[in-house]
This record gives sequence, C-alpha cells and structure tokens, in this order.
Amino acid sequence: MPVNYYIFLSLILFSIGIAGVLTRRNAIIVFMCIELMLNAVNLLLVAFSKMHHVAALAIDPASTVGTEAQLFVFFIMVVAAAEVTVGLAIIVMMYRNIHSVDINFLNRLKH
Amino acid sequence: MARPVRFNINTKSTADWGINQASMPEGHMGEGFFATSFDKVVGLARKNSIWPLPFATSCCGIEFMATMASTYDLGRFGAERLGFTPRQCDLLMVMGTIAKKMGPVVRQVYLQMAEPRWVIAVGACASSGGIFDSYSVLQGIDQVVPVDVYVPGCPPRPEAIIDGVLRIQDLIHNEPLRRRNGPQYKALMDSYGIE
Amino acid sequence: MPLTNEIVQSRLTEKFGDILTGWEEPYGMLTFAAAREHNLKVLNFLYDEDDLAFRFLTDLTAVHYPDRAGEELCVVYHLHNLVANLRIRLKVYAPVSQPDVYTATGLFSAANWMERETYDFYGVNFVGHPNLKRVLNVDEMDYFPMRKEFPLEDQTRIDKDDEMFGRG
Amino acid sequence: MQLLSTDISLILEKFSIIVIVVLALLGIALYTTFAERKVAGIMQDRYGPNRAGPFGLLQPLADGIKLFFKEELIPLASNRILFILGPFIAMFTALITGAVVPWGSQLEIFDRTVSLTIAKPDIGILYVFAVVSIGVFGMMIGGWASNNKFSLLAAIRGASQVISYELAMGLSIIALLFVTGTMNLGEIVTQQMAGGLGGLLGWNIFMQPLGFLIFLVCVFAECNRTPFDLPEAESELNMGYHQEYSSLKLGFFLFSEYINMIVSSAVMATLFFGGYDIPFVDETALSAAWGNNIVAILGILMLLSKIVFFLFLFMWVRWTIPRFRYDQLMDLGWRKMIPLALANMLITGVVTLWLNS
Amino acid sequence: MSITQILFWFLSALSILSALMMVTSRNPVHSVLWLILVFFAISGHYILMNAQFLAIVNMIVYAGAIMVLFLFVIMLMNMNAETEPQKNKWLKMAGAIGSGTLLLVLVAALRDSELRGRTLEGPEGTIGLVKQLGAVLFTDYVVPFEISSVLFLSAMVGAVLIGKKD
Amino acid sequence: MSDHNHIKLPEGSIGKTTTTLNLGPTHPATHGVFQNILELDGERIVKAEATVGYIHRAFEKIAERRPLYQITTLTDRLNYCSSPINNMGWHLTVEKMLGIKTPKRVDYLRVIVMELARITDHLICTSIVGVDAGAFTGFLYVMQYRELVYEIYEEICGARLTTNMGRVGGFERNFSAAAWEKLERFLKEYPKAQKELEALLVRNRIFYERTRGTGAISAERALNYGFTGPNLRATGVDYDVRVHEPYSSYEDFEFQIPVGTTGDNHDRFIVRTEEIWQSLSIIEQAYRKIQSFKGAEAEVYHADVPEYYLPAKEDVYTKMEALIWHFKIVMGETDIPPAEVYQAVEGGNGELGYYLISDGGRSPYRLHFRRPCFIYYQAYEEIVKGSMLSDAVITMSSLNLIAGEMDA
Amino acid sequence: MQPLTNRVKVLEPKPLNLMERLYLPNILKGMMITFRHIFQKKATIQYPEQKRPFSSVFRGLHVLNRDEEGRERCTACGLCAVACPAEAITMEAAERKKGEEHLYREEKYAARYEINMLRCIFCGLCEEACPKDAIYLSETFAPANFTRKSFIYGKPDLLIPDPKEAPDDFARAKGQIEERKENTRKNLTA
Repeated sequence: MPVNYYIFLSLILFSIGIAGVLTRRNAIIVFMCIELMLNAVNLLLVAFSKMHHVAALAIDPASTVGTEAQLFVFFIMVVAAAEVTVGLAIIVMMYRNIHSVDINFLNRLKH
Repeated sequence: MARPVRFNINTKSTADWGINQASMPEGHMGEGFFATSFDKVVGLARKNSIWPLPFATSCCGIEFMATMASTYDLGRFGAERLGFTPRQCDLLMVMGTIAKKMGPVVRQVYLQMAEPRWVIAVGACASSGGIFDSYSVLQGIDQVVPVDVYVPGCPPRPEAIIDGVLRIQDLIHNEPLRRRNGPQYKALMDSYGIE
Repeated sequence: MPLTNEIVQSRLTEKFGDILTGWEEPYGMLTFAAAREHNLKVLNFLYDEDDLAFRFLTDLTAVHYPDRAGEELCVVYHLHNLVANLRIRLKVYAPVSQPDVYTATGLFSAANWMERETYDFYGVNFVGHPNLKRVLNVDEMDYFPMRKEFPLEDQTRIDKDDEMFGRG
Repeated sequence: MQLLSTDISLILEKFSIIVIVVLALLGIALYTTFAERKVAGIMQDRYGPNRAGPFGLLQPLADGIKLFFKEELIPLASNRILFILGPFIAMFTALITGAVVPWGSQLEIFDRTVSLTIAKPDIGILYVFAVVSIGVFGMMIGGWASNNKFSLLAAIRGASQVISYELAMGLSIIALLFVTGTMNLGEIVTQQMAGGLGGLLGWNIFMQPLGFLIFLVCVFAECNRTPFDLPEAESELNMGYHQEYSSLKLGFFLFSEYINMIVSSAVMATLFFGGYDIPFVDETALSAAWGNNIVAILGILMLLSKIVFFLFLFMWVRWTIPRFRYDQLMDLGWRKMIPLALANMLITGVVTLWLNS
Repeated sequence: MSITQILFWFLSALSILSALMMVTSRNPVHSVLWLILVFFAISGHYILMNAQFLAIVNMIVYAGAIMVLFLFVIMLMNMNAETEPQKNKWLKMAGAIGSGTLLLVLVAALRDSELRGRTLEGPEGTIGLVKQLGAVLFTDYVVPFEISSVLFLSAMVGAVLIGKKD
Repeated sequence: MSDHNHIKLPEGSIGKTTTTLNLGPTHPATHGVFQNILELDGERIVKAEATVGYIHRAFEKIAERRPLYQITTLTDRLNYCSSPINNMGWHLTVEKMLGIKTPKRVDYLRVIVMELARITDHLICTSIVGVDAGAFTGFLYVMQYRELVYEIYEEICGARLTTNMGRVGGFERNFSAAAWEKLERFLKEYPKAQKELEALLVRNRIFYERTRGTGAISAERALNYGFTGPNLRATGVDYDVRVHEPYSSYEDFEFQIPVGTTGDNHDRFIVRTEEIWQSLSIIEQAYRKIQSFKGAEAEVYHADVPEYYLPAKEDVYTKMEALIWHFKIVMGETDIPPAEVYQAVEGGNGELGYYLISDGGRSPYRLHFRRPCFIYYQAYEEIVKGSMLSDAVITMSSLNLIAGEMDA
Repeated sequence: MQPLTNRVKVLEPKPLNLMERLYLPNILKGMMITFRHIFQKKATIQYPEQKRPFSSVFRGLHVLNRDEEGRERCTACGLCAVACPAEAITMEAAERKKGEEHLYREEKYAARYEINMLRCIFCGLCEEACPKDAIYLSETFAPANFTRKSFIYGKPDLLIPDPKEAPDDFARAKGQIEERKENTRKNLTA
C-alpha cells in the first residue's frame, strides 16, 4: 500500500474537519471537527511510523524505528482527552449562561 | 347463623365466548395444518408469557400485591415481570376505582400498548363502578377501553384474580393470529374511536 | 390549671364579645360561630395567645344548609391544642350568593388543600388563598357537587339500567 | 498483516467457533432470564414460573416467541433510526466481548488442534475494555432516541455510571497486570494453572483479593445490576432507558444485559479464578491419562460452572439489597473505589518490585 | 486485489463518508455517531498497520470516553435538529470552498513529493505492540509521560472547577 | 462578523435549564394514584406540584344517601390497608352519637382487630419503602404474614380486605376458635419475619444512607401542615390519639409511643417498625385480658342495644318483636338524634376523624372524614424540594400515601 | 416541643459503626437471610390445583335457600335490596298461585331475583338483612367471565340444589361429596 494513499486520506479527513469548523456554528460540532482533524494527523503519523519502520526493517530486522511516532500519537490522544474535558466544561458553562452553544455568541466575550 | 350450603355450584361457565373474541369467518381461514398449529404454538407462548401492567388505583391493587406475593405467586404463570410502561406489556390490569379524571389516562395507557393487548377489569369498581355510583366515578372502564375479562368482587380475592388471569389465558390460547387484523376487531376498536 | 371549655369561652367572649355566637357543647366539644369577617381574627387570637395556643388545625370543611337563608354555607374549623389536649370547633356562615371567607392558609399550611377541597365541594371562596382551584374534581367541572341540590349519581351515564339495579 | 494472513480452514474453524459461542451465549442468556426468575422465586418463598413446560423450562421460549410476535411500536416523537440502532448496538457489543475469552484450552478434532478462543490478541483485556466502553452507546442512544424524559434520565445515569466505574475497573486490572505481566487472557489462564492444589493456589484471587472485590463491584456497575441498576430502576424511572421499547428490540436490550452478565462472569472467572482451570487436579497428568479432549471439555464445564456461580451471585445480590442513589453511586465510584483501586495498585506495584528485586 | 487492499479501500471510503456525514448532519447526536464511525474506521487502519495498541486505545479513548462525553453533553442540553443554530448560506458556501481549496493546494503540493512509491508493506513489525511501546514509553519518554499525567490532573481539576455551579 | 446583534436565540431556550418530569399517575412509585409534576435540575428537584383526585369517589356525597350501617362499606375503602380501623372508627362515632356504651370485651376485641390492621398498614408501608429502594425480597417475606392477618379477618368477618367488620355496638359474631388459633400463630411467627425485614434494611448502609436525612420535615412545619400519626411522631412529637383521647378502652393498655428525632425517611421507617412491635404487645395484652373473662362475660360480642343492633336470626324467624326491630334497623327507621359529633381514631396514617352531623334522618346530614393522607400530602411539595428524584420516590412511600384515603 | 405524654420512647439516631459503614458485612448478612429462604418451605398455594379452604363465614357468591322440602324460602320482601349499598339486587315479587305450594314456602315469592355480581361488593349486608333465612353468601368466590351480561345471576344460578330432587348436588353444595371421595380413597388405601 503506497504511503501516498494514507497521506491523501488524512488530507481529506483534515479538510473535512476544516470545512466543518468553517461551516458549523454549533460549538460542540466545531469541537468534534477539531477532534477529527487531530485524528487525521494521528493517522498520518502512524502511517509514517510504519513507513519508516518497514524501511528500517529491511536493513536491521531488530529495528525499532518508528516507535516514537506511535508514542507521539499516544500523547496526542492524551492531550486531546484533556482538551475535551476542559472544552466541554467550558461549553456546558457557556450553555448555562447564554442557553446556547452558538459560537457566534462567543463574541459577547469581547464586551 | 349456619349457612344452608357451603358452595354455589351453579357458577356460570365461561363457555359462551363473548363479543370480544371476534374470530375470523370460516371462509377466510383457509389455513392448512401448519398455520393452525403455528397459531397454537404462538398462542401457547403468549399465554405463558403475559406481562401485566398493573394499573392499580385502590383496594384491588392491594389484593393484587397479595396475588403477586409469595402466597399466591402470579409468577407461576410467567407473569411476574410487571412493567409499568405500556409499551412492554400485554395485559392491562385495571384494578380499582377509575374516576372520570382518570379515564383519559387509562385510555392513553391502552393506546400506548403494543398489539396484541388484553384488558382485564379487576373488581367491582373497574368493571362497573361498584358502590360508587357517583358523579365522579367512571361506571366501568369498558366505557373507555374494550375489556376482555371482568373479575367481580370488591376486592376479588387473589384466587379470583388468578381465575381472571386464567380466563385471559384461555382467551389468548384460542386467539388466532389474524384476529387483530380482522374486520370484527376493527369494528370493536372503531366503537371506542381508537385509530 | 388545665385548659377547659369554660376558660376558652370566657377568654373569647372577653376579647370578641358579641361577635361570637351560638355557643354549644355537643358531646363535650366547645362549638361557637363567628361572623365571616372575623374568622381570621378569632383564629389568630386562638393561635397567638399562649394560654390558648390552638395551633393545630385538625380539620376544615363546610356544610350546606339550603334552608337557612343568608347563611347557607357553614365553614367548620376543628382546632386542637395538643398540649392541653382540648378541641374546639369554630363555625363561620356565609351566604351561598357570595360565599367569601378569609383564608386560613397564612396561619396553617394545612389549610391549603382543605380549603381547596371545600371550594371544590361547596364553592366557598377563600379570599386570599394562594391557589384556589379544584383539587379532587376535574378542573372543567362547572358546579359544586356537594351542595345539596346536586344529585349524587352521574347524570350523563348511558349504561345505567335502573331496572337492573333495583331502582325500577 | 499477521491477523489477516490466514488459510481457509482456519477461517472455517474460527467461524464455527464464533457461531457456537454466539449461539451458546444466546442460549445461556435465554435460560439466565429464566434462572433469574426462578432464583427470585425460591429466594422469596415461592416457586417462580412453573407452568410453561415441565418445571416451566419452556418459559424463556414462550417469552421469546411472544416478544417476536408482538407489535413493533416506534413512538412517533422518537428518532427512528437511532431508536432502532440502540438495541442493535447493545446486543452487538454484548456479543463481541466474548471473542477474546478463552472458553477452554483446545480440542483435537480431525488432526487439527482447535483453540477454543476466537481471537488471542496480546491486548485481550484492553479489547474487553474497548468493547465495554462502546456498549454504553446502546443504552445512551436508545434512551435518548425514545424522546422520553425517564429514558433520557436513565441514559444519562447509565452513561455516567459506566464511565465512572470503568476507571476503577481499569485501575484494578492494572494491579492484576502487575501480577500477570501479560494482557493476553489465554496466558493469564495458563499462568494460573500452575500452583499448589492443582492450580487452585495459583488463582489470581489469592494475589489480588482487594482487586477482585473492586473488579466485582465495577462489574456489577457496568452490567447495571442491583445495587447499581439505576438506569432501569423500575420504581424511579419506570424501566429506565428501554421503557419505550416493545417487541424484539426490548428483547435485545434485555438479552444484552444478560449476555453482558455472562461474559463478565467469564472474564472474572478467567482473570481471577483460573478460567477453565480445574482446581485440585493436575491437568497435564490428567490429559496424559484421559486424553486432551476430555480434559478440555472438563475445563469448559469448569468454566461454565464458575460462570454459573457468578450469575447466581448476580441474582442473589439483586434479590437481597436495595439500590444506590445517583449521588451515592458517584460518591462510591469516585471517592471510594478509585482511591481504593489506586492504593491497591500502588501496594501491588511496590510488592511486585520488592519481590522481583 | 489482496484482502488488505480491499479493507483499506473500504475503511477509507467509510471514514470519508462518515466524516462528511458528521459535518453535514443537522442533528448533533447523528454527528456524534458518525464521528464514532470515523474513529472506528481509523482504528481499522491502525490495525491494518499492525498498531494494535493505538487501535485499541483509539477506541477506548476516543470512541469510548470522549464521544460518550460529547453525547452526554448533548443529551444534557437536550439538543436536536430544531435547536441547532444555522449559519448563513453564503458563509457555509464560503467555508466549503475554502476548505476545498486548501485540500487542493495540499494535494497539489504533496502529490509529487519524493515519498511517492514508498510502501507500507514488507516484513512485519512489532513496534505497534504494547511491549515495545511500553518499554520505550517508560524509559525514554517517562518525563513527558509524567508531565502529561500532570496535565490530565490539571485538566480534570479545571473541568470540575468550571463545571461547578457558582 | 457584524451581524451577531440580530442573531436570534432558539425559541424557548433562554431561562429554562430545568426539565419538567411528570411523575404519575401511572408511575410505579405512585402506588396509588396521584401525580407529581417535578421541575428537575439534573436529578435535583427544584419544584414539585402534586395533583390528586384521580380516584375521587365522592364518599361524603354517597354517605349522605346511605343509612348509617351501609356507611361501614364506605369506610372500608378509605384506607384500604387498614380497613378495620376505619370500620371501628365509624362505629365508635355512631356509638358516641347514640350514647352506646360497649362492654369491655367488645372493646378489647376491637383493639385486637385495630392493632392487627395497624400492623398490616405499617407492614405494607415499611416493606414498600424497601421495594422503592430496590429491595424487593423483604416485602415478600412480610407479605406472607399479612396474608395471615387477612385469614384472621376472614375468620372474623368473611372478607379479607374490605372487611365491613363490626356493627354498631359490637361485632356481627363472636370470634371463632379458628380465628383465635390463627391469631396465636401470627403472634408467634410474625416477629421473626419482621426481624428479617429489619435485618435486610435498617442497618444496611445503602438503605440507611438513602433514607437518613432525606425527606425531612421539622416538627413545627409538620404540625403546621397538620401531620398526625407516625409521620408526626417521626419528627419527635408524641401525639397519639390512642393516648390523648383513649377510645375503645385503650387506656387499659401499656404501650409506648415511639418518636423519631429528625422527621426524615429513616425516622418514619423506624417509627413504623417500632409501632409494629408496640402493636404486637398490645395485641398480646388484649388477648390475655380476653382470656381472663369468665362465664357469660366471655361470650359477649356486642352491646345490648336492641334498637341498633340486629337481633339474632333465630329470634327474627320466630319472634315478632325481633322481626319488627329487624325491619326497622334494616330500613333505617330507628330513632337517631340530631347531633354533631367529632370522633377521632388513630388510623394507620394518623388521626382519622369522623365529623358527623345528623338531622335525625336515616342517613347523615353531613359526614366528613378527616383523612390524614390528604392533609399531609400537601407538605410533599415542600419536603422534596431540593432532594433527588430517588428521594422523592422513597419519601412518597415512606409517607404512606394511600390514594383511597386521600381522594375519598 | 415538650413531650405531650409520659409514654415517649425516643428512637435515637444511631450513626453507622465502622462495620456497618463497610457495606459488606450487612450485605452478607442480608444475603445469608435470602439464602436461608431458598431451603425453606414455599409459602405458595398453587391455586388452580391446590385450594386453600376458605373460612366458613367467607362472603362469596350468593345462594338462595330452600327449605327441607325444596321450597324456595324467599318471600320477596325486598329487605336485601334495601340493605344493598351497591344496589345490585333486583327482584320482582309475585303471588303464589294454587298448586305452587310445593315450590314456594310463602304466599309471595320472587318471580325474578337477580344479582349483578359486577356491582356486588360482597359485604354480606343482604344476608344479614334477610328475615326469612333465604339469601346467604357461600364460600365460592365469584368467577371471572368475559361479558358483562354473564354477571347477572338469576334465580337458576342462585338457588341451591333441591335436597329432595337432587340430593347429590345438594351434598356437593354442602361440601360433603369431596369428603366422601376422600374417605373412599382412604378406605381403598387402607
């Protein structure tokens, strides 16, 4: 499987995420789109990790090249989980105060 | 005052199937052996798995508790899974006085039940209003929903309630699968203005 | 000194004089009537005075006397002094044409539903009641069923076969 | 691509095991519903269902047929697709959990050694976790799609309960993993078979009694069994999340609950009670005497009897104690179980390090 | 076409389709469910690349925890298609065009990159297994790991503080 | 973005973070029939509104059309968990009005029956609290003994629940040997079941924490709300009609009034369980007292009031005078004085009052029942405010709301 | 509030002790109780097969009495209908004609006597009101049925079997037949 396929797949997913962020006004959906983008990046990272690993294996059968990338994905997930807890807490807070999850209302934060 | 006899041996038989058992006309049946025995199997299954919805409002509800409890154990008939949600139940057991304020609720509950559904009116109040022939009491729930079996008594003792459930079992056992699509059943529903 | 009917009566007459009438003691319970404008004052007095301290509203209901012109509706309060263990009964008469009586909900929370019930049954209008609407009957009901002129049986009944029920 | 490089006979073999396991799960679940009613009956001085067939044995069939022929009601106000999806997810996730449980050692059929585990990934326990965490969606979606406030409340209760207790469950498992050093359920069983008294003393329950207790409580919570049956508390929420369901979809929900019970009993037996290990018996000696297949079958029966014991425990507890209130449940989960599990983990870690050094 | 390829194409199509549906459905609950499907598809990809641990963690963390949280919040707010705020049609169009353009640019930039032709197939690797990842994580990356746990703790405290009423 | 000022919020989304939950009328927790409209914030109740009247049966109106003896059948159906107390209360009211003095043995028989009824009432209430908390089994253990009580009733009067027991002046027949035998059996066997129920619930932490501190009401508020009976006693006020205004020779018995301290669900629960024990002791005392009667006194089961108590059947068949009385009593043509009586008895739920106005006619001019349930259910809105949904359910059952009594 | 009586028994709230706070001991205690009940005798009466004898004063279905010669005792005085709180009894009186002395005991008799069992509350007031030894309640409970009209019990349903014409039925109604069967079975086995 050429690695390009994975690149294009994650590009598409990433772009869909961006499109969602741009087109939707519901804060929760926007948030979910961000998660989608993170996942697209994760996918790409794993693909590259695998790619390097395959390349390295050809030279050294005991190679562990590529482990770091997967760990990086792991950390991304950790950060994403943390981000989601805080983000959702903020959204809930916002809903409590203005009874809406419309991001345009966040403009009110200006005042 | 010693009683002359202990039992009334003339208790009415339940042989005369009532208007509620609207069966298909003979010509329409045309089902082979398989279909009828299939009917029987389904009837047997349904009969042994009646999930009642106790719509218990007053005294009869207390006797229903006794019926459910260890001494009489309605669970023996596979009917101990009470559901208070009409969607899951097969048998609406209306026990106790239904006031006019309550009438629409009974009807609503009946409407929410999934076919096939049966109704049993337990006790004098639910069946006919009993002693409460007053401005506020519905004189029998058959004014709002069709009733399959009436259980007299005020309140009926647990044996009588079980007897009512047995009558319902008879009814279910003999009911053809197609009955609920038949014109007679539709007419019955129409007479109550249901769908 | 234990509280007795006589003490209560003397304290009340001392305070209210002629406003209170109809003193009786049927079966040992002190009974008296007050004009309907004064029911709250009497109740307040009975509640507040430390030696009387009728602070428990046992019951509140009404009676309909269609023959007594001008005082067809009679609201009856049963009060109880739990410490002295003494019950008294207060009656307030109101004409059926304008059945306004002051509410006792300010004094007794228990009076809330009892007054609603009384309103439901007799149409007694408790002035100042926070939520005076029917409690037992359906809201749509347009008469007060416990008044003597209204029949007991449901008039709209269709399945009633008098012959069947011994009324033939 | 290791997972996929397989030959046809292996696929057939796996497929047949899957079919057998699924059917067995369904069958056992069918009779677990019956057993629940019977156990309730005898604990309450009554008989329980005894009319359908001899001793009421056909009762579950009757229930099944009845549910099958009941009208499918989908409330008008509900979300149709999700309403159907809910019970499906619940049933599906309940069934696929059984994939990694070692149901027995191995059988020798037609010169093939057939492993009685459907899949043996290295991450067996994590897989169970993943599936369990997905399982909650069935309840949530079903409850939400019913468009009924009771269902919604139940769904929210259920979701928060499952999430909360997953943490403590995970922590208690981590402590167990310190002991075993592997996440492969098959290996965990094999490890436990070595030990005194024919493997009995090798059972992890003796290493991790507190961990087992925490795990047990969490399993009760995850399966929504009394005292954690808040999502379907009939006296409060009126059957809870599945109250708008009728017919087969209701059956799916009820069934998935029982299948969950069975699978979690199996997981408990595997993790802490030696799985298909037969206590007081040395399996290798026995298989030399009687042949492998017989011992394997005995092992399966052993596992089944362990499962039956746990199922009985589930019912026994259910018919004995009252249920928690929502805040008490959360309190127990977050303020008692998690610290306890953490402490257990720390102690286990320290002890393991000390023993290894 | 080998079974791997079939699976790849299937999972890719599934993930793209689900992502699109996620962005376009009006009902937030549907969006959540579609996103879960995306995550499943991505987990499938991970398994294809023999990253077992990440696959399962992706499922537990994203599908099992994060999405449950999302669903939970949506249920708490009792959101549905009717309460969904709508954006201006033109703005939507602009957003779609913008992201499409970005995709075009990125694809154009990467399609001739020198990675072309390098494949993922070859001898099996073990880096995706728990043992390998754990060994590296708890030796070389133990400090980031601890830091991330502190991050977690602070996020938790923060969430509790924010969510607490007054 | 300059257009954010005219963005409209979705309709109805502002100002409402609570959900309205309609508990009842067919909700399992509302054992009888009443409706609670709860405003919930999450699971916490911010506002409750109780609606009753779903089985309003117009007792008081019916009573105005029925001769006195037929009203017994109505009182049966007031608090159907303890019908005999209602029956006896009604007979006591009529006897008070007519000035009938009942013999001691009749009083003691009545005490036995009333205390049995109190036990069944409390037994249902306490075990139903368990059921609502999720523990079903204890309920079934004690229900077997309620069945035994019903068998005793059946031996005495021929019916189980709506007993229609007793007549003005006494009982319709003497207690049979079978009844005494069953009573002995009940006294012997019941304590075990009661202990089991308590062992299953009282000190179980889950149950303790679910009931302790929930659904509490202070003594002042309870009095203001007109609480009586176990619910008042749970708040610490030892008001008991049996002691304050002894009727039916309750002054002859030694018993204590259990009171709680905080008036919460747990207090209500343990006050009721303790009252069951007290009732058992009262029954035993009464039983001993009855056994101590000798000779003709030991067979007395009604007062000697030929004007109001139906003559023996043998006399009716044979003697003209008895036949005339028989006709008069059945037709309701005996002399009844114009009167105004209030008689209270300690019902299962509290002070059950009968306010009877007679104008000398065949039926009461006005009969009002002071129904304790109806009076204290209005406090429910206040009690559950701020508690959880589950507490609301337990509070409802621990208050022992009987719809029949409430709606009359 | 001060105590109102001298019989107070204050139930002091006892906080849970450590053992009780641990949940498990009490749960185990409860589980032992339920476990013990598994082996106890079941309290269930399996109704259609097993029947619990009702008390001899049980108020079930009504019967209309006959005298020893099989004549109906009812004289249609209407007291039972008056006494009935549910208004469930309907009757029509008729004069006894010549030649009917063997049918009716008194000069007047009930030509129609109907009880609506759905209305009836089995309070027993009719039995008590009867001055002629004519109506009694029996130990048979009223059976359930499908239609409303099947609950109107007329005279044929209420009258007890004629002791002269149908002595077997009469014995059955008196509950003696079962006993006899029991006895014969006992004899056979003995």
